[in-house]
Amino acid sequence: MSLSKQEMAATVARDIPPGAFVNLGIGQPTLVADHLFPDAGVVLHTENGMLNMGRAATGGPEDPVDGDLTNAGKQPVTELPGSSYFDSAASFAMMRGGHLDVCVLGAFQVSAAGDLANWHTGEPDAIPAVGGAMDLAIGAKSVFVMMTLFARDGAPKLVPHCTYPLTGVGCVDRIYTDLATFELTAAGVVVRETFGITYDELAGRLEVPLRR
Amino acid sequence: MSLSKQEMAATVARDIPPGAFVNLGIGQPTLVADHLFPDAGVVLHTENGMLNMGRAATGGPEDPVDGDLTNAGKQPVTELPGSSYFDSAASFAMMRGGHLDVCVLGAFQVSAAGDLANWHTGEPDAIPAVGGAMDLAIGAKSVFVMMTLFARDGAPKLVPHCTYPLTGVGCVDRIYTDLATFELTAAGVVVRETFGITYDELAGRLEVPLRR
Amino acid sequence: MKVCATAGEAVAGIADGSTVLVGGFGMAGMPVHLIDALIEQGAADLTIVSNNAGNGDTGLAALLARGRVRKVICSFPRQHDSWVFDGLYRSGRIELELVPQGNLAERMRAAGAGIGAFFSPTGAGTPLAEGKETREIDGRIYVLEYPIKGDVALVGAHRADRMGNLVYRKTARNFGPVMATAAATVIVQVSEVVETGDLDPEAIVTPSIYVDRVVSVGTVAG
Amino acid sequence: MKVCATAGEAVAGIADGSTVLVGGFGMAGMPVHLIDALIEQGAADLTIVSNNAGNGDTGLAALLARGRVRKVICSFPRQHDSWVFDGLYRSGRIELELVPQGNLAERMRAAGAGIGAFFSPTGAGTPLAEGKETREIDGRIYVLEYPIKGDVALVGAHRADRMGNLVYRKTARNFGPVMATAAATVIVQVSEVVETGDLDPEAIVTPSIYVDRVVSVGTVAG
Repeated sequence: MSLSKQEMAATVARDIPPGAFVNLGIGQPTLVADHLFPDAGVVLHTENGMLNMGRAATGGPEDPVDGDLTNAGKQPVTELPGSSYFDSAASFAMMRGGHLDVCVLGAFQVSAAGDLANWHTGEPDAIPAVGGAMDLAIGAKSVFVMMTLFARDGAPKLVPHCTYPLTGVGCVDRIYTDLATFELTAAGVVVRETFGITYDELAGRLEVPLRR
Repeated sequence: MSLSKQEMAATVARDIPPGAFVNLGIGQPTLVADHLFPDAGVVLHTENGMLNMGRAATGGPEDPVDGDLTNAGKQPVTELPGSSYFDSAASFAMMRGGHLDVCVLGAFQVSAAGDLANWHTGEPDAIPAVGGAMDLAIGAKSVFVMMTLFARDGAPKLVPHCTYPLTGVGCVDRIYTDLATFELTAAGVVVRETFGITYDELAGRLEVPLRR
Repeated sequence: MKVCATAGEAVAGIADGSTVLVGGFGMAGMPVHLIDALIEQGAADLTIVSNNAGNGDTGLAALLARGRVRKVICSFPRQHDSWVFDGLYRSGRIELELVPQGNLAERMRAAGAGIGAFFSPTGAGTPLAEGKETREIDGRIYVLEYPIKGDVALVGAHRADRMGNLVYRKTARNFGPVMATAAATVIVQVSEVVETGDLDPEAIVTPSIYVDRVVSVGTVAG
Repeated sequence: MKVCATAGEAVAGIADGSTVLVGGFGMAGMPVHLIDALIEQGAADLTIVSNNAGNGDTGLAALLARGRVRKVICSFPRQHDSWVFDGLYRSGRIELELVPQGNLAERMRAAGAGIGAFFSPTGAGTPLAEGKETREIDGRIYVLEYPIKGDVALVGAHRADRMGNLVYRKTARNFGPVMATAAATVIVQVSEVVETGDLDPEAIVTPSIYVDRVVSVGTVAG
């Protein structure tokens, strides 16, 4: 069986080392937070200026909604003991300086060489918006992408070369998809696990050379 | 009568606008603080990371010596209401970014074009040390130099071209000396005031063309 | 530093053609009272530098809707409620310079810190670096980025003292502190003005040297 | 992040040939216990990056006196009590890279912030810019400066919590926060380790992400 979004998130979470400092991108990657073990001491960074971000604020008495406390998706969140706040320049210095251990991002396409395209579909009438995507892509020690392996039209998202505008060059380390998990290495694209598909079927559906 | 050091300091203090943010360099410039009117609201910056620095700590009950609270000369000082602390990168960003209104520096030599030499006598066996001098020289909106006009050997310190290694190029705006106050303008060196010497005597002792 | 009685007094004198840095990430830290006052004040032909390009029909969006903004420099104009910007952009009535969020912050930081230009790895090899100078340093490609300096910054902070020292609140801090260093005139709305000495000197985020005008707008969002 | 029982445990593993960033401005913020432990630990052939080059016969000066430092990168080695450095320098037994204080801070900030290089106006036209690339930007001459990255930083702070968040005390803050961003391994001596949650999140100066090891040395100078 291919993985559900929650199962993909759990697969990512399993690979995040205890005590790691992690940024979870907007969208699907935020699901990873639900699968981290509280005891593992993983510290979440949000690029709008906070470390040790807590869970989403539901508006209940224990986690009231506070307009001054949001994540990068502008959703209300909570703070944990040991949280700290800092300004945007300091927050992006932290990312760009390589201090985050892992960031998890969504993607439109990833190339075999680890190029990432996740900010713009290239459609002429689209309003471009990049946010912190390019900073995240090049900043963390390990960049994990979490995406379905195929687009709705069936086109693979792991490609020989990205056709969408790039977010970063050679920056992706691992790709977590519904059908397989890949590691991008100097020696090529290594399939670490498959889900509901055989290695040979997978290799047949992708134009990228794979290794076991 | 030529001015004493305290009188020179008073002359400098008179030209510091109310509410100005000011850095007083190590040595003679620190005397300027004693001549600022408390009501003028001048805020002193010290480059080791503080704004609104208070007077020197004498060790009395009201101003105890605290090893964690010093000025750039490493002397114990005090804090005032409205003081703030910041790190060295932020402190020098404040200077380099042109946010200080005035800095007052000592000098070995100043050229007619405003070049400053105040960090190194150029002697071969001297141990070089620059500290924040070069940052101060180029950072403040107005750079005032406070020095005796002649060295102990009688050589003028306001010169056509500096012979000592430079601290900054074209950075000095005014020179306060025991014998005269000078303004360095695009049109040349303007004598604003003389003390115990006539303009003609002054012009005769300097190799720099002067204007009234 | 001047404590102003009204937001209108605080934004007085902003000239046509100004570059205005506007704090906030979404609505957190957004100086809404100052933006409303700027709409009232009338300055036009503005360049707005802000992380986003307005939400809904108020604040920045309202300023844009009145045709008072020539150009927006931002990282993320497209939001679910950015219809005002979207319409202006699609009809060619507003110019957009899209900047990765970290470069946006760092370029303002450079303006405030007197840095002439800097080599950033962010955006290298992407369309947002096209036409920019690049250089390989220690095996990595960097893009040369220049400072963004404001004529005016509009900042939302939490508390100010009477000298202009500022503290912020939670993630509403975001772009405020860096914008406060990067503009010739820095105008701040706060929830409360306290006496000088009432803020902890160790916890002041924006020192008084950066602040020109403060207006208290009562408690906004905490 | 590890809370160490002793300064010796905190400095364990520092390798010969390391570049060590050492906080402090004069004695304020100087991590004296960590330096003493480094003397004990034995690493040699070190490059020390610090504002000064040691005072009297203790701390950094003692490390220098034992011949364990190959090179000093600093802004102000010459002080009334810097006789140890002076002697080594005059006899050619130590290398000196003299850096204006603001460039020293900014070069470490660049290392921590992932900036490849930056154009600084400081030092332009002086002997300290000789041989460096310069560029005129908007009519001003700038010098290209490169990051200074440490293998290790030794920092003196005031309090840490158990996650490694730090606060400093008064002007003892100085180089500590920037050095904490600029080294691969950051080792901090504090007066006190408090429980996580006991430091105000708005007042934390060095967030936990930057800190690897902390040792409490009891109350030093306040």
